Order: sequence, then structure tokens, then C-alpha cells
Amino acid sequence: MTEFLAVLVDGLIYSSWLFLIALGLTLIYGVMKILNMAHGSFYALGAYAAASMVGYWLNHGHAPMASYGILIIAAVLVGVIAGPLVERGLLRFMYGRDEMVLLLVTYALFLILEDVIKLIWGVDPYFVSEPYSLLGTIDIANLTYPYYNFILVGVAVLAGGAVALVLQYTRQGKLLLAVIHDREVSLAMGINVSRFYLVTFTVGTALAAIGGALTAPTVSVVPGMGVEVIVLAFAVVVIGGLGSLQGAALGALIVGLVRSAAVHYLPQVELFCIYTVMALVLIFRPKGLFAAAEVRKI
Amino acid sequence: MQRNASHVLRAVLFAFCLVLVSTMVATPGAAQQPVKVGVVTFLSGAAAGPFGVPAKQAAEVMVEALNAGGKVPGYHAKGLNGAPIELVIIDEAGGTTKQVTEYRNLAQRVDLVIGYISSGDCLAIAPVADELKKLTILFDCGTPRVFEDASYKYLFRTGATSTMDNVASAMYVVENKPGLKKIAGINQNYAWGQDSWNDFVATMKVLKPNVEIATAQWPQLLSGQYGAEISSLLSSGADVVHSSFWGGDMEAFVLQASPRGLFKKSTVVLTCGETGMYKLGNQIPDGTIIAARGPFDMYAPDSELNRWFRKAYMDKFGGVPPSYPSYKMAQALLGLKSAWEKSKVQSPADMDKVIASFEHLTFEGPGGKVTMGLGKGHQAVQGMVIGTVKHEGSKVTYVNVKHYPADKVTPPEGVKAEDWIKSGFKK
Amino acid sequence: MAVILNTKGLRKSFGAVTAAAGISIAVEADSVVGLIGTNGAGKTTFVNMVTGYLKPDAGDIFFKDRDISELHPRDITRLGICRSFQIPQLYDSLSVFENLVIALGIRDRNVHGSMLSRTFKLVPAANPLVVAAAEKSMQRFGLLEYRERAARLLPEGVRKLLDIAMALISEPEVLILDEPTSGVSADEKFAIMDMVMDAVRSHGCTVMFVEHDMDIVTRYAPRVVAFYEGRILADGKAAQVLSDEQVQTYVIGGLRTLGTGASDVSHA
Amino acid sequence: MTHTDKTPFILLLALVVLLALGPFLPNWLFLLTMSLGKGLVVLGLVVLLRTGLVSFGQGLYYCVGAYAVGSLSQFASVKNALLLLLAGTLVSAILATILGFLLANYRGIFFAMLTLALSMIVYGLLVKTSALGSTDGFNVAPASLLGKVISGQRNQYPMFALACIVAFVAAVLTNSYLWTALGQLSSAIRDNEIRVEYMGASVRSAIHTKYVLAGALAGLGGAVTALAIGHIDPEMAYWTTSGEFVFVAILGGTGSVIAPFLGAIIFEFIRTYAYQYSPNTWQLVLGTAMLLVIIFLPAGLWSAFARLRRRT
Repeated sequence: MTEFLAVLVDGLIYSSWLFLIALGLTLIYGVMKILNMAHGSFYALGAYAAASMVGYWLNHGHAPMASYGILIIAAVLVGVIAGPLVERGLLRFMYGRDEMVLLLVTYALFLILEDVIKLIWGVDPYFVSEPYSLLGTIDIANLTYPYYNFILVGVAVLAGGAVALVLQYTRQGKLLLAVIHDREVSLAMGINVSRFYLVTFTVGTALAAIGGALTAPTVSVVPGMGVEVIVLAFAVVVIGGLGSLQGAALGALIVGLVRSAAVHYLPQVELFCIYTVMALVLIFRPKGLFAAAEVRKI
Repeated sequence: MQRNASHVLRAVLFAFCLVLVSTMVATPGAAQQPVKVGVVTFLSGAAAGPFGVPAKQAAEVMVEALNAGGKVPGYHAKGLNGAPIELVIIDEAGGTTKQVTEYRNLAQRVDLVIGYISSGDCLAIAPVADELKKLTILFDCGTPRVFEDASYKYLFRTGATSTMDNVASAMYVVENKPGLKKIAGINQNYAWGQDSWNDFVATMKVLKPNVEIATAQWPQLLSGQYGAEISSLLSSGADVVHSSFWGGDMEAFVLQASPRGLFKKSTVVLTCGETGMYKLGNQIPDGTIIAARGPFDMYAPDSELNRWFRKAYMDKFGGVPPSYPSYKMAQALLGLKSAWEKSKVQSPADMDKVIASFEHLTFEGPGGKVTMGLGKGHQAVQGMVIGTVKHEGSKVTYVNVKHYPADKVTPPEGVKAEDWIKSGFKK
Repeated sequence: MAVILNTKGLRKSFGAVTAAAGISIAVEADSVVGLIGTNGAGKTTFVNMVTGYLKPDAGDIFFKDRDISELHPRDITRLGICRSFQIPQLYDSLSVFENLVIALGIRDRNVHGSMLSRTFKLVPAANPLVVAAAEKSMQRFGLLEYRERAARLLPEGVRKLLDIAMALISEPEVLILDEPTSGVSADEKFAIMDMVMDAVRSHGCTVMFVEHDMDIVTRYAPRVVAFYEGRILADGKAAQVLSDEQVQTYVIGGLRTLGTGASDVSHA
Repeated sequence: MTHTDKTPFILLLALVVLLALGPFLPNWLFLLTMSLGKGLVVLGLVVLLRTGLVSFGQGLYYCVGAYAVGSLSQFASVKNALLLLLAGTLVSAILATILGFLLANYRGIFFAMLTLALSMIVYGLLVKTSALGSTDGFNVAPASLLGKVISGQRNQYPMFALACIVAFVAAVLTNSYLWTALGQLSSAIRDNEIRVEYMGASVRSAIHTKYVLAGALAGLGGAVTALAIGHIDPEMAYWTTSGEFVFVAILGGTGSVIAPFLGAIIFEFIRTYAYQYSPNTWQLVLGTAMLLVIIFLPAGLWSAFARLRRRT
């Protein structure tokens, strides 16, 4: 029983981590129909930025508590700098090209960013573990968890909720939904699609960076940390149904729980479980759990 | 012409001195052609930080000193028999398919190759080295399969296999925790992790037949998130947790596990822990058992050579001490130098002489004596050292340091490591 | 005359909307039938059911006394029922010639067993027979001048023609045209229908066409079936049906608002 | 598109030139052999791309083909190169036939992702099989042909020649297939599946056939690579490997069966030079090269050559 509780808690923590990363990915896909391979690089950028900024802050003996704020600031900075740079500087010249071409553009971008990161931060690991242990720990199912883990859960819920609310209740959000539903019609209706693309991509990038920034204190920030998360995030988004918010949430939850169950009860299969889940979901729901509705052709 | 004469003169004088100080004779003339040494090590990806770059930097320090001559204690002759060493460095990232291709390209440009951290790459390169008749020195990769599955003429490995890491760790654990009943493991889900865990468990089964395996965790390589694994380790109630994690994964594991009290509940053995120690510093809890894949870094002997190496390295790279990959790279270069000068060859042309004198060679590295004792004289054997972390104020020290002589932790010639362990370490 | 196509009590509803509430039509071989009705009256749904694109909720479809209501479009096509589309369904990135060659390639498979066994012997574009057939068809529908133009670049009228030409490639026994002249300028529409009718007459073929344009209906369809809200309002000789009171109010009235020359109908 | 297809003659010319030049560039033979192996996989991918399908899991068949070769020479000590290549192709084709029943229902990104998932599952299985060396894989013994050892030799020419001939045959067959009615269906299916069905052809079975062809070619490519490298490991099934194939396919273009080989060769050369002359930033170089191609040659490198040919 206690082990089962542990499965739930571990699963929940892992899910929120996944969701934070997948959220930006699914948002960008939903609006721009770009499956962004470089998403992982933005995650890494966020981690590096956070690690060096918080490191600087603490080394100068400032209040450790403020480091949480700095994590977020670092991520947002990455978002508002890298996002527009990439969207205006590269992607906007590619719109209208095939989805796969766009996928490859972002793949090229991913390769480039890998080295850019290396040129800026080198290959040595960065640590900022202080924020992780700062808040102390709590015992659940006679296991110790740092409170920080639950901050991650909180942020994930917050981010998801915020995006959902914006889409549902603000005018801009409704317009965005229109763009998601049908780009051509929205254009015809005079919606400034390119502005929405810019905003969406920036927000998506920032979300990836936040994911990275909040992960930084729990890991050693090293080259290549972005590679592994890409395909994970893809799996989550595809399971949920591309471009679907609740899909990403459900996908993250499923993957998170399945993985943590595997770790607790059957560690041998950890390697497959995510892809098996993805394959199974696609076999039974070919377009993911929350598939977009098909329009009648003739 | 004038220049040439002065060259000869200088060379003769130089040679004369050499005769006095050592048996190594650098004969004039040919001694000026540089020997091109290809160095293959991770410059990108996750293995660059902990292994690739420290190794590369060590190569640069050593070559600089060797070419200058008279700096490296015990290796005073310039370069290789007076011939300067020229490094050609390429990235090891990208998988075996790409590495074999790059190895073939590199082989055209250099006289010999030193490199390879990934066991997969080592296995793939091995037959190609013999095919191209290109002297190739593996400096770090751990799998014993290289010389167990086959034997090669042009291939050498100046670092010991990973067998001794885990055999010795198991012995150390048993000696220091005689009461242990349950062991657990967390290892990356790939060949390195699997082999390490298997050797550790096999040794345990021999030393403590009734030991129970609480859980064996297999996170994916570079997954970075170990929450669930740590929970499972915590609830497993194991006395000892074995991990062959390296680099970022190892550091992430420590950062995530120590606030959750895993290091208090059980004794953690990190067989590759050393690479992270300098950066992790106080993050690493007291009582953690750390190995360095040999007598390297903090476990290195207090020899003149080692003192020089540490100083030279730290001077060049802003006070960062060399970690075991640096030591192993230095070891490879010194092995090469010894063999080269023992064979008295003048030019890379007669490489076969170098190879002949490399076989069964014994030489001094910053980590102490290295003997090319296995694989028909192509595979190095070395003693193993393990210790336990103890913080002295803000300073990390290592207590209860145990040395394991080579023959206690490595199988005899012609016996596969796993069979040797299962046989109860028969000699 | 023998009934070639016979539907009995076809029902189909999408959620709350009933698109077909028991459609029963018997079509004689070599006859020409016009289907009229306002938008949403259920004409296209009927066509989609007959051609296997939609499965009827209830009722049966017989083609020469064989029940085809469970078959796929491809099987029905192979049996000899072909259709054209309201929105032309073409291979937009390919030229007119390529569109037809592909159609012919598929027909050859349908006519002569296994595609692989045959096609490895025959590269359609290299086969004089195929090229000749394609050229004949282009010539018949006045497509020669567009031979090498990509389908997506064709004017709407030409797209319609190509769409119909492809439907006719496999010389069907029953040809169903879904609004052949919609989106075509008034001066083109008769030309199009004439071409189609010539082509059809060259080999015996039953024709059923959905139309909003009463000029076309009156000129080409001896028999007319009027649809209204998924039911058949009237079915019989064109003159009767078109003069039928209900048809006048519900169908033609509805269509007049579309201004599709229903004015002519009054003195038809 | 009247059938004035010169491709077979160009291919024959290329074959002759390669075989003739081979002896004079011994240092490039290995790289070229590898490129041809990769080109074969990409050729299969091009067949799918023409149908509007992108597989992110061709690595699966590439790997299975290689492992078929490796296991046969390891455990059944089969040494005949042709036999091994045949085996690699067949095993992949069979697997593709089975998986094809499932995958023929998928389109677009979901096809891509399902193929990716399947190949990653195979990757996982291999990593778990320590009998096959887990991630370290194992070495493939040199194979022979006509009683002469051709792979794992200092002299790369025989292996290179074999690769050339295999690639030539595969390319010619694929090319003639693409000209058949079934082959022509590719663009038809990409453009309008409804019309294809209404013409009386089964989209599903057409896609299935193409998928099997692509799988078989990937298997053949893997087999060639396994013989040339002399070592195989699960990395071949990892998603980044499959991604690289897609990259090369786009780089080369889908305009001709020659394009994949062109793309593969140029890709290998760019990468090798990047590796040797900017070891610290080769990914940056590769990524930039890729962007330039996508921006300036939307239809791939082949389009540039096609233009030249039209001019002359």
C-alpha cells in the first residue's frame, strides 16, 4: 500500500516535469503545426541560464530564497530572447512548407544550438542544488521528498491552468483557438496570424526554458541534456493528441505513472514502457487520445 | 646548410647527455620528423565534461612537456626519441558507425591513434586497427571483451578493464560491512551498467553467498530524473547501493538522493564517483565509497611523476585537478613513449619494432606501475584503490583507503572475467 | 427495360439530421435520371451511399440484383458504377495527362487481374495503348490544350471535365455525376453536358446526375427525381415532376432563390 | 511524362565511373561504401516520401538487416556476402510485411511517430539482450565472395564494388517500379486518396507494398553497412539514426532514385570534413549546411542537378 502511494507520488512528480516540457511543444504544434525538435535545446538553454544566474546570485552572498525568482526570470529571459530570434529570424520564412520540412528545420536548429550552448558554457557541469534542498523535506509513505518536488507540481498545474484560461476566456485566446482550428479562415477573417505565431512560439520557448530552469537544481547541467527530453515530450504529445492541451496533461500523467509503476514493480522494463504506451495508444486511438475532429471531404 | 650543421651539432651534444642520464639514445637527423598522434575523445555530448575534455587536456599538458624535454620526471628525453609529438584531436561522439568511418579517415593522417572512452567504439575499432596495421592505444574504455573475444597485433590498452572496479568494490564493501544482508543497484541501462552490476553481484555471491538483492534499478542512460528509482532504493532497505553511474547522471543522482536521505539509510558505492568529486565537493555525503577506476587522482601514489603531473595540469587549467581520465591519457602517452624509446626506432616507418617492445612492457605512470600483462601483452593490468569520503571542515578527504594488488582483482591470462569470478577467483 | 440499379428504403442520419429517410429508386439500364433538390435535401448523401462512401443505416442497394450496400467504393467501381464529384477530386500536383494515365493504369489492373503481374510488364506512360486511350479521352473532353498543365492550375470548368473524364475512363455501366455544371459559367454548361452525353452514348451507359440547374435537367433528363429533406417528393417524367405543385414550392422555389435559371422552367 | 526516362542509363554511367575511379581513390572507398549503404535506406524512404509518408523508424529495418547479417555470420558462420545481403533484405522485408498491416492505416505525423515508437522498442529489446552484446553490439567477421574475402580487408575495393553493384541493381529496380501503375499511385495517393479508391484501387494495399519495399531496402542498406563496418550495435535502431535518414532524404530530394545516393555521399563528405576541421563545432556546421539546402534548394540537391541537366 505504501509502495503504491509512492508510485503515485513519484509518478505525479515525473508527470508534472514532463507536462511542463510537453505543454510548450503541443501549444506550438497546435498553432503553428511545427513539431519543434529544438524544444529540447530551449529546455537546456533554460537550465544553463538558470544555473549560471542563480550561481552568480548565491556566490555574491545574496538571499538564497530569491533564487526561485531568479530561476523563473532566467527562463523567461531565454524565452523572450531566443523565441522571437528564432521565429522572426528563421521560421517565418518557412511557413507554408511541408510539416516534415519544418520538422527538419528545427532539427537543424537543434544541432546548431547544441554547439552554441557548448560555445557559451563549455562542457563542464553546472550545479545549483541550493534551491532543491532549501525548503526542507516532507515524509510521505515513509519516504522523504524535498518540498521542491511539489513546487514543480504546482508550477506545472499553474502553467497548464493559465494557458487553458487564456485560451478559454480572453479575446486573444479565442482568436488563437480560431487560428488553431483553421489558419486560412482566420487569415480571411483578418486575424493577424503572424503576430500570434510570434507570441505562441515565444511562450512555447519560455515554457520549455522554465521546464529546464526548474530542473536545473535537481540535476547536473551538462551538454546533451536536451536530447533525451525531446523524444519523451514527443511521446507525451502524441499520446495525448497533437496540439491538445488536455491531451498533453493526460499523456504526461499516463507516461509518468506507467514509468514510476515500472520502476517500482518491474525495473527491467523501464526502457520500453514509454514507447510501448505510445505504440499501444496509437494502435487503439490512431490520432492520440484527444484527436482533432476530421472534416467531411466530399 | 649552415642550419643543418648546427642541427647535427646540437643533436650530437644532446645525444651525449642522454647517454649519461639514460639508456635511451636519440640518434641525430631523423629525430626531427614529428610523430603525428591522433587523439579520439569526447568533445561533445554528455561524456565530454567528465571524460573527454579532461583526457584531451592531459594529452596537451603531457605532449607540451614531453616535446620540451627534461620536464617529466623519469621521461627526460625530448618527444619520442627526440621526435616531437604532434596531436590531431577529433570528437568521439556519434556512435560506432561514424567512429569507424572517422577512424579510417584519421588513420590516413596520423602515425598512430590514442583514444576511445566508449566500449562500443573500442570493440568496433579493434579489428580495423589490425586491418590498417595502425598502432592504436585504447586509453579508457572498460569492457574486458576487447582482448577476451579476440587478440590483436596493433591494438593495445594501457588502462585496466572495468572488472577490477566492481570486484574490488565488492571486496571493499564486504570487508567494511561484514554484517550486510541486502544489496541494491542503480546502473544505467546499457552495456557498461549491466557489466558493472553483473561483476559486482557475481563477486558478492562468491564472498557472501547468502546476500539478498533488494532491487536492481535500470534507468535509461542520461535520463537525469531518478525520483522513482530513489524511492524504490529507499524502501528496499538495502545495506549497500552499488552504482556505476558516471558524469552528469552520477552527479544528478547524488544531488537528488542525498536530500532524500539515501546516503544515511544505506552505504552507496560509486565506482566512477571520482570524476564528480571536485565539482560536487560538499554535496557528496560522508561515508560514500568512491572508486577512481584505478590508482588515480586522490588515490595516486605520492611519486615525483604524480606530483609533477598534478601541478602541471592544475597550472595550465586554472587549478582544476586532473581526474582519472586525465591520468589514463597520461598513462597511454607514457606507455607509448616507453615502448618507442625501448625499441630505439627512428621513424614511425618501423612501427613493428615499437609494437614488439610494447608487448609485456612495464612502465611508470602518474598512477604508478603499469604492466601490459594480459591479452598476450596488449592489455594493461594495474592495482585498484578504494576509499570512503570524510569531510574535514570544508575539505573532502578519503579515509580507510584500501589497495588491491593487480593479481587479486584481475583474471589470469586466457580466462574470461566472469568465469574467473564465478570460479571463486581461481589463479 | 431491365432495372440495373435498385435502392430499397435507404436510411442515413448524421446525429439529429436525417439525410435519407427511406429512399427507394429503381433505375433502368441505359436511362438518364436527374436528381434535383435544395441543398441538404439528401442528394449527395444518396450518391455517397450508392457508391459505397457512406454505409446506409438501413435499406439495400442492388446493382444487377447484387447487394452492394456493404461494399467499398473501389469494389463498386470495379463492378461498373463510377462517379464524378461536386468538388472535383483530382491529383492536383499532376498534369492532366498524368491524371488520366494513372486512372488508366488502375483500370487495366481492374480489367486484367493482378496489378503487379501486369504492370511490371507494362509502364503505363510508355504503353502506346494507354497513351492513345488518354489522348482519346482528352480529345473528347477538349483537354488536349491542357495536357501538361498541373490539375491545380486548371480553370474550374476544365477541372470538372477532367473529373468526369476520369470517372468515364473505366467505361462504367452506371455513371453518377454530382452537380456536373456547378461553378461553371452559363455558356460552358451545355458544352460540358454535351461532351459527357456524347462520351456516354459511345458505349451504352446509365447516367444519374445531381443538378440544380433546371435548364440542364429539362434538356438532358427524361426522368427526374425530386428530393426534399431526405425523402423523395416526386419521381417520374421530367415535365410532370417539374410541374408538380409540391416540387414547385419546396424544390424549385428553393432553387429559384439560388437564381439558377428556374424562370425558364415556368414555360418549360 | 511520356516514358523518356534516362535514369537507368545515368545509373549505369555512374556505376561504370565509380568502378573505374575506385582504384585511384583508396582513401575514399570506405566513405563511399558507407554512403551507398545509407543511400539504399534513403531510397526506400523516398518511395514512402513520394506517397506523402515519412517514417522516423527506418532505423528499425536498417538495424534488423545488419543484425541478421551479424547473427548469421556469428552463429551460423555464413560467410557468403551475397547470401548475407539477401538474408538481411529478406528478414527486414518479412518484418515490414507484418508491421505493414498495422502501419498502412496511418498517415502524416502519426505514421512517423508510430514507426519511431516501434524502432525504439526494438532498440530497447537489443539493449536488453546481453547475448548480443547489449549496447556494445558485436563484430561481424569478414565475408567472402567467389571464395575471396572481400570485407574487413585493407583493400576496400572489393567491398566497394559489391556495394556499387548492389546499389545499382536496387536503384534500377526501384526506378522501374516507380514507373509502373502501382509506382505511379504514389503521387496519386499523396494528392487524393478518395479519388484513388474511387478509381478502384486499394490505397491500403498500395501503401503496404511501398512500406515493405522501403523496409527491404533499409534492410539491404543495413546489411551492406554491417559488412563494411564489421561491427553492429543497437544504435542503428535509435531514433536519431532514423532522423538522419530523413535528413539525407530531404537533402537529396525525391525527384529521382539517384538523389538518395547523391544526398548520402554529400552528407557523408560534409560531416567528415566538419569532423576533421572543426571537431568542436561539427554539429553547428552540419546544421547550417542543412538549413542552407532547405532554404535555397527546397526540392533537395537533386533539383540543382536536374536544372543543370535541363540547361545542357
